Amino acid sequence: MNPQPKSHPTPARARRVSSGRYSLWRVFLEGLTGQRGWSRAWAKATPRERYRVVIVGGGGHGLATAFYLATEYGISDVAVLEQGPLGLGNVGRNTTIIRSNYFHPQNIRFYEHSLKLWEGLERALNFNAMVSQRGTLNLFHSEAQRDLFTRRANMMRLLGVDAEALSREAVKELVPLVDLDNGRYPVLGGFLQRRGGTVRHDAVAWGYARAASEAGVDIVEDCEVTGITRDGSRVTGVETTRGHITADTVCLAVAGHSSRLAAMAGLTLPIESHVLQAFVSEGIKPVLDVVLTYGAGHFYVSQSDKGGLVFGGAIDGYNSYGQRGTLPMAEEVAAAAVTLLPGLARLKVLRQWGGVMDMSMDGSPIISATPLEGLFVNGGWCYGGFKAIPAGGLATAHLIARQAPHPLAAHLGLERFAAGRTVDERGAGPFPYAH
Amino acid sequence: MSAPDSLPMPRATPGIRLASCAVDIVEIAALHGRAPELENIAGARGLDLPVLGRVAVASGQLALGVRPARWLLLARPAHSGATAARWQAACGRAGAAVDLSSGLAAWRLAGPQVRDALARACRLDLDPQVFPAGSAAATVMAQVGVILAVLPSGLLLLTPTSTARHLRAWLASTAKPFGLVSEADVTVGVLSGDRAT
Amino acid sequence: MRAPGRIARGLLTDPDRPVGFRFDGRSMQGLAGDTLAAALLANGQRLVARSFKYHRPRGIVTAGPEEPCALVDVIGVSGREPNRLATTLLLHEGLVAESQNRWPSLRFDVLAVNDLMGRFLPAGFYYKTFMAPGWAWERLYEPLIRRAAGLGRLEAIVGDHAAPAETVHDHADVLVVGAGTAGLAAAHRLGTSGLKVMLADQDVVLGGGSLLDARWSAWRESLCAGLAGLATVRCLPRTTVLGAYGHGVFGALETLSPPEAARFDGLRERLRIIRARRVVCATGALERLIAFPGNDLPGVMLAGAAHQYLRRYGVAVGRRPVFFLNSDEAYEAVFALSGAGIECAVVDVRESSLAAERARALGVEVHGGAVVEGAYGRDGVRAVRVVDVTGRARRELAADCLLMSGGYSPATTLASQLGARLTWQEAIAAFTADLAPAIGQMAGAARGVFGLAAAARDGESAARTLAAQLARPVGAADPGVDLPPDADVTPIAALWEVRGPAKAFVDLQNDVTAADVRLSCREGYEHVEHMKRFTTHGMATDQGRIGGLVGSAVLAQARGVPLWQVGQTRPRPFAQPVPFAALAGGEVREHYRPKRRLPLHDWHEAAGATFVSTGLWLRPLVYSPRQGWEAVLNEARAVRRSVGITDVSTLGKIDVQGPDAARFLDFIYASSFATLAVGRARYGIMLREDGMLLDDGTTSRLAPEHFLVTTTTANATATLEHMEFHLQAVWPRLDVLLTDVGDQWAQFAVAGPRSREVVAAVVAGLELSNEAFPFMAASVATIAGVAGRVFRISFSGELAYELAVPARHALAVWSAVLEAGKRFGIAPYGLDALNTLRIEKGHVTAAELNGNTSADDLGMQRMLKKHGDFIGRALSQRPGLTAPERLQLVGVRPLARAHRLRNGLQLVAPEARTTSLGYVTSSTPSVESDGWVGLALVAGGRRRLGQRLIGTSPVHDEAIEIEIVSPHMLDPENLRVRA
Amino acid sequence: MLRIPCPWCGERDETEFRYRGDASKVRPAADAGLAAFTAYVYERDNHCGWHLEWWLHVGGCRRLLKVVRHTLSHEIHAVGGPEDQLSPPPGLTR
Ligand SMILES: Cc1cc2nc3c(=O)[nH]c(=O)nc-3n(C[C@H](O)[C@H](O)[C@H](O)COP(=O)(O)OP(=O)(O)OC[C@H]3O[C@@H](n4cnc5c(N)ncnc54)[C@H](O)[C@@H]3O)c2cc1C
Ligand SMILES: NC(=O)c1ccc[n+]([C@@H]2O[C@H](COP(=O)([O-])OP(=O)(O)OC[C@H]3O[C@@H](n4cnc5c(N)ncnc54)[C@H](O)[C@@H]3O)[C@@H](O)[C@H]2O)c1
Ligand SMILES: Cc1cc2nc3c(=O)[nH]c(=O)nc-3n(C[C@H](O)[C@H](O)[C@H](O)COP(=O)(O)O)c2cc1C
Ligand SMILES: [Zn+2]
Repeated sequence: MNPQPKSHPTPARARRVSSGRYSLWRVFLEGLTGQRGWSRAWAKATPRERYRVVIVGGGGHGLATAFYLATEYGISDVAVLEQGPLGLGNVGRNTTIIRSNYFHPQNIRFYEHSLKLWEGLERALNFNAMVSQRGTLNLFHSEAQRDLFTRRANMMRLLGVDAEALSREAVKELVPLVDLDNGRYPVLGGFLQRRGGTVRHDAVAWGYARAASEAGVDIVEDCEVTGITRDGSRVTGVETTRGHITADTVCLAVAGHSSRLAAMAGLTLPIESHVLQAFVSEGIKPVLDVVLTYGAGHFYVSQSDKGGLVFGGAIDGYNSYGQRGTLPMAEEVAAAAVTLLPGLARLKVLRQWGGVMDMSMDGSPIISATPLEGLFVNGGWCYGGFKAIPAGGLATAHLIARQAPHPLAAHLGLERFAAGRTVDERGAGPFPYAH
Repeated sequence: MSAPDSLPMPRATPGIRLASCAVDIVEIAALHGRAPELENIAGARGLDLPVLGRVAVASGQLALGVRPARWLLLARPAHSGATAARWQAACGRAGAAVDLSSGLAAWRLAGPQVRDALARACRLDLDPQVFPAGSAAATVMAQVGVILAVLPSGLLLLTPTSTARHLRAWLASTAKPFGLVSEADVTVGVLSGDRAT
Repeated sequence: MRAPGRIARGLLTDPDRPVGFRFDGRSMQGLAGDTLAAALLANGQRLVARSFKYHRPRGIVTAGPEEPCALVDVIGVSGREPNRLATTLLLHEGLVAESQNRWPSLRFDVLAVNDLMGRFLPAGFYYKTFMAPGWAWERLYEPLIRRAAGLGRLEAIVGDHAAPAETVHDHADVLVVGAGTAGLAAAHRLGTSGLKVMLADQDVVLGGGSLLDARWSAWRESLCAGLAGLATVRCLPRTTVLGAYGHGVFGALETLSPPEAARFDGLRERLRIIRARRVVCATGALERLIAFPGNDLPGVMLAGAAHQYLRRYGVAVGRRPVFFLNSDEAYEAVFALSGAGIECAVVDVRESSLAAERARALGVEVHGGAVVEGAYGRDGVRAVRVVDVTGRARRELAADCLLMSGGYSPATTLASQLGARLTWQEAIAAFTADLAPAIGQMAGAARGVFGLAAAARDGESAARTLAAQLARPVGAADPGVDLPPDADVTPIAALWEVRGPAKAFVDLQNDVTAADVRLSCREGYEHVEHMKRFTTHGMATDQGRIGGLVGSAVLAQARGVPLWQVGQTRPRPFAQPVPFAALAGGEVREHYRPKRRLPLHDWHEAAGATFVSTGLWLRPLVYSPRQGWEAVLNEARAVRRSVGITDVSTLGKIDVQGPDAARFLDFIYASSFATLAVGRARYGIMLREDGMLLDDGTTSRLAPEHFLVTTTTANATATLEHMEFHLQAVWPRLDVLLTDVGDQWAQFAVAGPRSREVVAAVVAGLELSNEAFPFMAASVATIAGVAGRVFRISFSGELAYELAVPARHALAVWSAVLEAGKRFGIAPYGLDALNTLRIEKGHVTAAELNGNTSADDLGMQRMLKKHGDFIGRALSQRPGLTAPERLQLVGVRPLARAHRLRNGLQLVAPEARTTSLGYVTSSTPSVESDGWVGLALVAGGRRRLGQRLIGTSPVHDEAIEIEIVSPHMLDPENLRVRA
Repeated sequence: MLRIPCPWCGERDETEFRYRGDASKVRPAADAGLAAFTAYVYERDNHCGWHLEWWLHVGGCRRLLKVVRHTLSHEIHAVGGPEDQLSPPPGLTR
């Protein structure tokens, strides 16, 4: 009989080891001594029986929440429980775009704060996540679209956030690959947020994990939460594949799996899980210097530092927990790509995958207390939660530590749905598949 | 060692002939549970309404069933709205008849490579084994809704008029290697069940 | 002139057809049938590339699509195409290829210093540095890194590149992937049962591994002939199955053969979307590399590749090869090469084996129980150092190439995508997969059944299983040729790495070494997926086909766990990188989205209209080459002063009939329709269930049980689906028939004070006086001899009629109206003028119905029925949707008449200029008054009438003073429409 | 890519259909109150597993279909019309 492969084994010696400071100098020294001095970036903790705060989900938001709890709010009696190896959820499979161009002023403020935190991230974490503010450029192809973008850009500017309108010619200059008159929906112009850009996704998870671990947080991998224990309307801890863990506060930060976890606590959320797909091309020398979004179809693209074009489109449009790609989406996205950027026609697409996202009923995130005392939710990130990781983590930490919403995330509470105060950027209504 | 290569070979003679059909089109739809009545009404007028997925030709008329309890009826063009009005009167309270003569364009595609060419857009299996003579289906081609029916004389294709020109251009470009030519109107042939030559 | 490496006649090459090509500027000659790699090897060109990170010299490693190193740019009429695999690129006359990622030349590459600095550039070094000073990343480091990264250069000559590809939809009972002996046998057997079979193989010829063995020619030819004779079997060589997408759907990329490409207008490839009830994965096995110092030197290649070059192209990859291997299967290459008179030496990690004995019998020097410790040479293998497994006896062998084989990994990527679980097989030191019976069967080497005859039998048996499942008896037909027997074999001895001081690569394209993998483990990136992401192992264009498992093995060793526990990274589509063009198919550029054309499109065009795309529609914007507002205002003025006509056929139109039609509409609309009299129309609003506005439009009652609903152009599709959904899901008992009649009816608005006279002139049998046909009347009528409908509705705010006629009569009727209106100076008006008119009147459209507005926001709260259920009723009453501070619809005017408004202007109070109070949704120069007017959504807007705010557009450096006014800026009493 | 067996048209590609969400949600009676409508409009069980859902066959018969589909494996267990009572395979409610 064959032993069946199982997932990540628990290392025998799971103790906290400092990975030391990272620097050019250290890289140099290690180069001289055969790279022998490096140690684990984050300690692989064995879960203790109780923590003050248990965060479920070792993705971007869970790890960032833990980091800010420990560093900003002085709470380091924290465990992050991750069902598998950390960072392989959406934080590890997204198209890495950061920006703060939103319609709702509260959203602009929130994402702008995130952008500011990104700008200082490598110093905060001592980890180079390659925050690259190369600019995000949204093209428009109709007057109606121009009007919407104008309104958005103006709102951003009122709030002190950078936004510029670009003429057709300026678009062409910035992205020579664009075919302005592409046969169907000519490009009429674009809106550019220069401070937008990309971040190396995996490094975000690793960087926060390392810094949180350094700050005393237990990062527990291969620890799936299978139940949430409660005493009446108070949450008391979690059941896991590695035993029961008692906690004063439990925070769900499980992105696409929010509903499953909430159900363990008897809650139903205004969320559906949908798959968003992404693609990467073979690596080539630089051809694209900004993050570009097509306005007449579902397609957006940037070039990674490694040289591959990273791109994607719309969500599949039906509930799904399968991290897989589909053929119709590949066709659709490629058709948009070739239409807008005909020069890509002979470039080859390498890989296709998907990520499960928690699409909320209004397309905006949820950072909220719940009807259960001690249970908090960070979720509903839809397809835009990567850029929100720093601010989302900070706001969630604030909510946990202060038991009150962070001022920048006060509009993201669960109560907004019943009250009719949804934050619907696209006006698509309570149809997650339409956001 | 040469591999058996069953790819369609474009030929010198056009693989596809496209003809438009000037027809009146009426959709009749039954109210709840009243499809049998409509069948009787049509039967009385010499037209056996086909079951779902089939097409029936009779007495210069043609009926297609691609939606449950609904049929598309094709007939020789009459004075504006007259065909629909006749059916409206005939349906009485069993259902409704709606004129779609201007809403749908009708083409007949004939030639040895029609199915091969359509496989470039049509996601249905048009293999004669699967979609034999007398079959009808509603589907999508090149992002446009189409209704297909296999007639003795070729393939009947109905498509919304506002996108008909688009579909036609698309067909022309995709079928180019096969050779696509336009033919004169073939209304009569289609409605009488002629075989294409 | 014979190329030095060409020692025999190849299976695929034609010695009588030389083909000239250029590589890095050097002219060379190959043969028709060659791949570029074969031709380069024949010409003795070993150095073909520089590696990604260290810029190390690299050669050709494989003979197929799994090639990690021999990537070239191809320069052609359509520009420069990067990263073409020399190993699959068919040679053609005049081919120009260039090596990549080197400067100034392949031989002297400046960035080769990276190799010397390699010790400072281990996996992931960039995460630990480049952090200071803060500005330097984007401005200094990142540009440097980006320029260094990427292999080839893409330079497109647009136009040619956009030549559309095509997508073909296929259907089969069984898809057989791979046409080796397993796949051929399976396809043949399935074919005889009458099942519809597609057999796809990425190779240019069918046969797979059997092509390498001359004894199998007869069998193969007989089977191919048999297949050709089966009408239900389609054979698709050159077709790579790219991915498995569930529900029996597979994507495949077919590369057209040159003659076929010519027939298809130069089409290069087509995407095939194959739907099959079952699949046979007979995808064979992939030979693995071994990680040892210097395993990337040009001249180090897979043993099987050398075999293929010899047999397929007649090319000897070297004259003094040393084989480094661990299995009997790999000896096939030894036998072939030595059979061709090449003097071979073998280093076998196993002490002894059946194959080694056979080799020795042929006079081959076999070093059993030994490994290669390193390969040496500048820019190519000169010698290899061999060491006894005990580590004692060392010796150096002169060699001009090193042919390695670390064993074979069944190609399981499709199976994984189909949900198969991988199982570790110690006997072959690899993972195998099993498909669920409802999905299909693995067969042959893909299932770990090595040996051609065994694979053929396995393919047969898979076919029988499937035929039984699909209830088809298999035919008895036999190829009539016996299967040449497989030789007995000694099992493999797993061997992944030979450690030494120099770099040993596990990923040749991304320059990942075994040491990188160990570092990754040390730093805690010890899950195989973490290791992949940290080191980039397996992330190159070859996706780690030949080194993936080796990386896992090194990781397992570092972690001290068995390899099966580490596993492999998850394989995803695409099995082979696929050009954007091929994925995109034909629905690109002008076909990217269908164009919906008005029935009068040609007329509008001839009349000089500038068209605009709104959604799918092409609509006349203004009847002049677009420039400035003058033409628009002239069109609008004609309407206000006299009469104009506009084409509103884009409105959605839904025919609603049946005994419950009125009840149904009362559910769908917030407005009431049951009370609507026959012959009347009513403006109605529709909510979403959350209480927000979905759409608006007029609905007419043509008969007691017959209504015609019109929707906005933008929401036509969504509204129809909304109605269909609710009729079927929520109120299926209602007896209602919905029919989309959007394309059936052309509809024209004839508007302006003289419209009655114009309409009267074309309408027969309808009295148009105010009394007989008042505002919001609706009737059937004969219009210019055509049976149509007349509605007295107005979007412009003027006396107006809408005429509806079947679209095929549109031109006749439109012309008749123009003719009748001639004496009033009737003119067509476009979308811009339509907007001007409706904005002045305060009518809303998509800009205000933006999905976030409630009835209350738009001042329509009174239209919500007081009684009865309707969609959105419950939730529209929530305080959140009626709160007084919500954005409400108002009119706006600049204080200074000379100032223009702009859609998207933000409105702020003069004393708080960073707090938005709302924004302008629509604006236009006014026809009625000079200056601009607009509509806006403003916080508590209705309370602000008369207030002065600042309208600001910081992106345009604009700020103007505006006044809030009622949205009903024109004729608030509605006198004109009732005139 | 899903292939949805439409009871009227036969098996068709997912591209012919428009998804309309959770079909286990039943519209409350008119007077059911705000809470019931809030739950109807906003709350979703969002199963990872068998899911009852609506698909409108816009590219075919234009009928609304009720489909039992597994949201992880995408297997389709049953398809019917709006009036059909469909349930997940026995013993596999989640
Ligand atoms: C293809 C794609 C492209 C995207 N592009 C962008 C973009 O360009 N910009 C942008 O801003 N956003 C983007 N997003 C969205 C963004 O990735 C997500 O919103 C964000 O990463 C979600 O937050 P997270 O990182 O915490 O989630 P995740 O990384 O998914 O973290 C959730 C974690 O919870 C764990 N978990 C789940 N259940 C359990 C359990 N029972 N017990 C323990 N652990 C559990 C999971 O394993 C996972 O690691 C994209 C998403 C996708 C899929
Ligand atoms: N790689 C090796 O050299 C190796 C190692 C061990 C055993 N074997 C061989 O195993 C073989 C058994 O026959 P077999 O039929 O199982 O394998 P095979 O290798 O003969 O045939 C597999 C075929 O599948 C094709 N293929 C693989 N992936 C594909 C894809 N995604 N799309 C389209 N085509 C694809 C390949 O081009 C190849 O022709 C014998 O040739 C035996 O010598 C070969
Ligand atoms: C920004 C980004 C860039 C990527 N670049 C590559 C790449 O160059 N090569 C590659 O094989 N995969 C690349 N991937 C895809 C990953 O290999 C992987 O498919 C993805 O993270 C999802 O994980 P999974 O496929 O293992 O589920 C990239 C992913 C992201 C998010
Ligand atoms: Zn259907």
